[in-house]
Amino acid sequence: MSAFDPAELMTVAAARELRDGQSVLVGVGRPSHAAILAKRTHSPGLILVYESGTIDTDPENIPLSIGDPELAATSVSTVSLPDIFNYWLQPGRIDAGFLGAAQIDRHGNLNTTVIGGYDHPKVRLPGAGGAPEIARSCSEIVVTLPHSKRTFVEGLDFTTSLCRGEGGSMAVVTDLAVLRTSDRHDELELTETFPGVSVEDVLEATSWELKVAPEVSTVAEPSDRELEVLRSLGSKPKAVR
Amino acid sequence: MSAFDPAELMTVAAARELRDGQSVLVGVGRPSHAAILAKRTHSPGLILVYESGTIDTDPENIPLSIGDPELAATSVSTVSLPDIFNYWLQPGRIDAGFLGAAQIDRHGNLNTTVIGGYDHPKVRLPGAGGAPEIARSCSEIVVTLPHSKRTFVEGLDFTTSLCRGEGGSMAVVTDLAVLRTSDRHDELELTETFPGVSVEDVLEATSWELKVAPEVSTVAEPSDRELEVLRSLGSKPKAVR
Amino acid sequence: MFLPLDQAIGDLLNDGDSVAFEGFTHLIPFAAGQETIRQGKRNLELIRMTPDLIYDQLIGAGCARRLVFSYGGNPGVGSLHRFRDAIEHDWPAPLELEEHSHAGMVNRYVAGAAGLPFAVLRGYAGTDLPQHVEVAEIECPFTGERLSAVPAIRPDLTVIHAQQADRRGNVQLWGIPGVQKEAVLAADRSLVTVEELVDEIELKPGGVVIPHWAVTAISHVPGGAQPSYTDGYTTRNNDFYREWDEISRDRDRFLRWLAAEGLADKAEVAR
Amino acid sequence: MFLPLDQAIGDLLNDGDSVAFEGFTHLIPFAAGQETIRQGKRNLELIRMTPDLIYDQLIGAGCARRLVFSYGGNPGVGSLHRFRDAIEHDWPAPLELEEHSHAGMVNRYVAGAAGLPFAVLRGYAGTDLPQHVEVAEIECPFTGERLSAVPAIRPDLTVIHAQQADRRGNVQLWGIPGVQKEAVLAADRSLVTVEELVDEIELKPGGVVIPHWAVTAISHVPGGAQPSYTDGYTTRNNDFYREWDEISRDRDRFLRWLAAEGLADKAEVAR
Repeated sequence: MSAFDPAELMTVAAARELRDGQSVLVGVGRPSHAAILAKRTHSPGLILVYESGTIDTDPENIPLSIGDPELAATSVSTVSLPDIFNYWLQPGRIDAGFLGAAQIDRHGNLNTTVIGGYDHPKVRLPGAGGAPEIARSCSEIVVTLPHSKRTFVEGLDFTTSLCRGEGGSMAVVTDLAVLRTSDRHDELELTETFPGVSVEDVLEATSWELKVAPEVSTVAEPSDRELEVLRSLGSKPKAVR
Repeated sequence: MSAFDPAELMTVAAARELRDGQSVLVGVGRPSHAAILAKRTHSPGLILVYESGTIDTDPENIPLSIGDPELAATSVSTVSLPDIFNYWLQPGRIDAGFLGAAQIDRHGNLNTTVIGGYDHPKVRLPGAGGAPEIARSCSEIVVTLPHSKRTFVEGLDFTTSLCRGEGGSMAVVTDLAVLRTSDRHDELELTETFPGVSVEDVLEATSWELKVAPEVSTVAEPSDRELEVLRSLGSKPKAVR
Repeated sequence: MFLPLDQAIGDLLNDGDSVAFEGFTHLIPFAAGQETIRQGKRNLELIRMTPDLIYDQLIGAGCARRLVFSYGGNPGVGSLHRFRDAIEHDWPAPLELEEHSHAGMVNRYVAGAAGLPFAVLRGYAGTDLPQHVEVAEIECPFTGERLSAVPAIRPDLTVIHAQQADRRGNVQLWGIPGVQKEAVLAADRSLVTVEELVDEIELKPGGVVIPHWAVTAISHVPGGAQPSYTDGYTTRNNDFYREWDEISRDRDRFLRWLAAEGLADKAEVAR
Repeated sequence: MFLPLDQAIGDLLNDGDSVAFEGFTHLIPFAAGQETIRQGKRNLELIRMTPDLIYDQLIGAGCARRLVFSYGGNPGVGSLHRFRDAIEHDWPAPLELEEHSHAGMVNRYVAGAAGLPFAVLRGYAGTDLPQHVEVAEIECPFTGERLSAVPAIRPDLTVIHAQQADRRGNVQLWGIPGVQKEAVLAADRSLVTVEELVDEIELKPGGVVIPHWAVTAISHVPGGAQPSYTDGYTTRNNDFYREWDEISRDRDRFLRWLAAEGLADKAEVAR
């Protein structure tokens, strides 16, 4: 087992959420790394879809933008934005979706709009993009974000995207742990911790009283193969995104 | 001046309604003959659009169906049906439209659905097709139909398409005359008769008391050039359509 | 997902289903329609903008209970006589109608493909169509303007014909694309008959690709659109379209044609 | 209809207009945007799903009064600093926001192109977006389901970049097509900058054609999408996208860049 950093395990853990044959809506950054890692390891039949309209794409290199020429060149089909949003995303034809966020609440709702008030915010974030429709249309959502009281908040400054709730599931992969939606209640619960991270560590990095699953397991360390493929992808995603 | 029959003059008169640079929604039969005749004589810049999605097409041969391969092969763009109806027809991007009908009323409303009652009709006609949207979206409508009390009726058996009224105009070209909408009232009025046809003849072939324009002119006979081009198109349209 | 046509129709189409055989003046899936007659399917709700000869045959053969459509003519030729006979004289069985305009049908498919329950358009107002079919008035919440709403179409099965499928089941069609993509995406299940199986789709000018996971089954049926045509593969048999006017005009002549084509015998139609 | 870029922007874009420079991650009309800065246009309502660097530059240069958008980031890099500075600190001027999701913006363009006053979609419900922007709840007249409605976008001017125009002014673009066709059709006027003038359009795989009579003006501007790219002509300058993070982070550095590029001097921005 090679040495690795938590940012790498975060990507690997996110990749493991995907299953062979699924279609997945991918964004740039960690989502691209995770999805391409999954496709090159356990899920060769994974169907990558970018919201730029590139369907079933298989890029050699990690894209910087979701509209990189290679995504169109290697796609089975490249469609217009009305097509991708209305015919593919909205009717639930894409199984899984990746999202990031600046803030998440106990229900799995996300903020990517502002820190502070809406008018003259402390930090103006990019905004919604396709996140609200991804969150409501894909039945499986994977969120990746760094774990801290700043990101895991009691109340969002702005609700950009809603956790879908029934009929869907969410996995939140951080640099400390994995949290999941549960059938038992409408809150996220801690199901796995990273190696060397205790349940206490996770609770302390969370602003609300985080629910803990009856059994908490430990995320398996990246395999040599996972690390090898991940590192071959280049342009490492930032730990914080 | 060569000899000609009224069906030929009907096509020629319909062709003369079109103007260079206009876009026109064409159907098969007389509309195709008229539009192609116009494009090959006085309006070389006429833009032919078929509701099959073939935009700016220039067929060598008269199509039997609006989906004939030649229409697609010679078009500048071939689009889907949602495109042609929603992006081109509905917003009024096509200037003129050709329609036929089994019945027309004094207001220029058309029936292409049934003769008799709707359930178990005496004659079941093809139905609406794109006629209602052509009638409401194109600012200039050209209707061609044979002139008789059977077709020019007091009340339609079924109102399939509405005459657009204000903001638009309609020319009705028959085998006897040309009728037009007018600013003075909401009824069609007789504006031109075919050579050898009197105003009385037209009134007698119309079920309602047809309004007559202050001045009624005579439709010019087909020129040699018009007849030559029309006859070169082959597959003569039927007099009754 | 790759099945012989008889098995595909047998597996995917049940008596009583709503089924759209789409293809606007091009790529009309005749072979699949005739296989449906051959298998004696009954009580179908047939959905198609332009019933054309394919539905004239299905209606005449007694497969249909209901027709959802917008234009029932033989393009450039005249009437669809089996369609007329069913409506005018209930032969071989009464035919319930759900009749729209083209723009209405198109937008109903668009709504179905988009997972929406309805679509909005300008149209219908003032015509007699809304007296006979489900159309609603809807008000723009911003301008107050009144428009028309039509309900989504969601066929149990959509059948289309296309040029190519690749090994994974991705489908490509080109030429006049009609509303086939929307009809496939709106349906619960879909069957695509194709002219050619290729290793990998190479995108053509005007090519429309339907990715494999939106398709239920594919049958390799070269010439499967005849007497309609497949751009790049077959040409439209205009003579047959004209000839159909004669064949279909008379019930007996039509029944003889059905039998001669091996589609159904007289007893089956009357069933 | 064929005009030099400076004349096209001069003639078609007025102070106070609403203008959409569209192009989703591809074919972004940078040259036209920079010509807009050079001409010192003011009080523009800038419409664009992804403001990207092009609107960061226009906003920073003081051209914008209002921004209609759905995602304001530097793709794969981080923040748009001029966009943030305008919102967070009103520099160089306050920026009014009309903020949607991508699906909302897409459907607003679709409605504009289709001549409808609004579009229907699933979305917005439960989020905080409707508190800040015009979104309405609408009920399906058939099922009673509640959905969201968004108003059509109808820009005074849409500007896009494409690969080719032919002699008659027909335009072709290919590669990632985004929402450009809809944005052009939704607008009152349109300007297309193109890489190449050709005698006649030859349809390419994935080619989208905008017929000549839907286009107001065409300018021949090779490389007009740089640092974005034009599939088949230029490549994306990823380095500049990264470099922009540094240039735009600081007001003075940004002003020096504007001056060095000959777009505007400091006094003009503060105007």
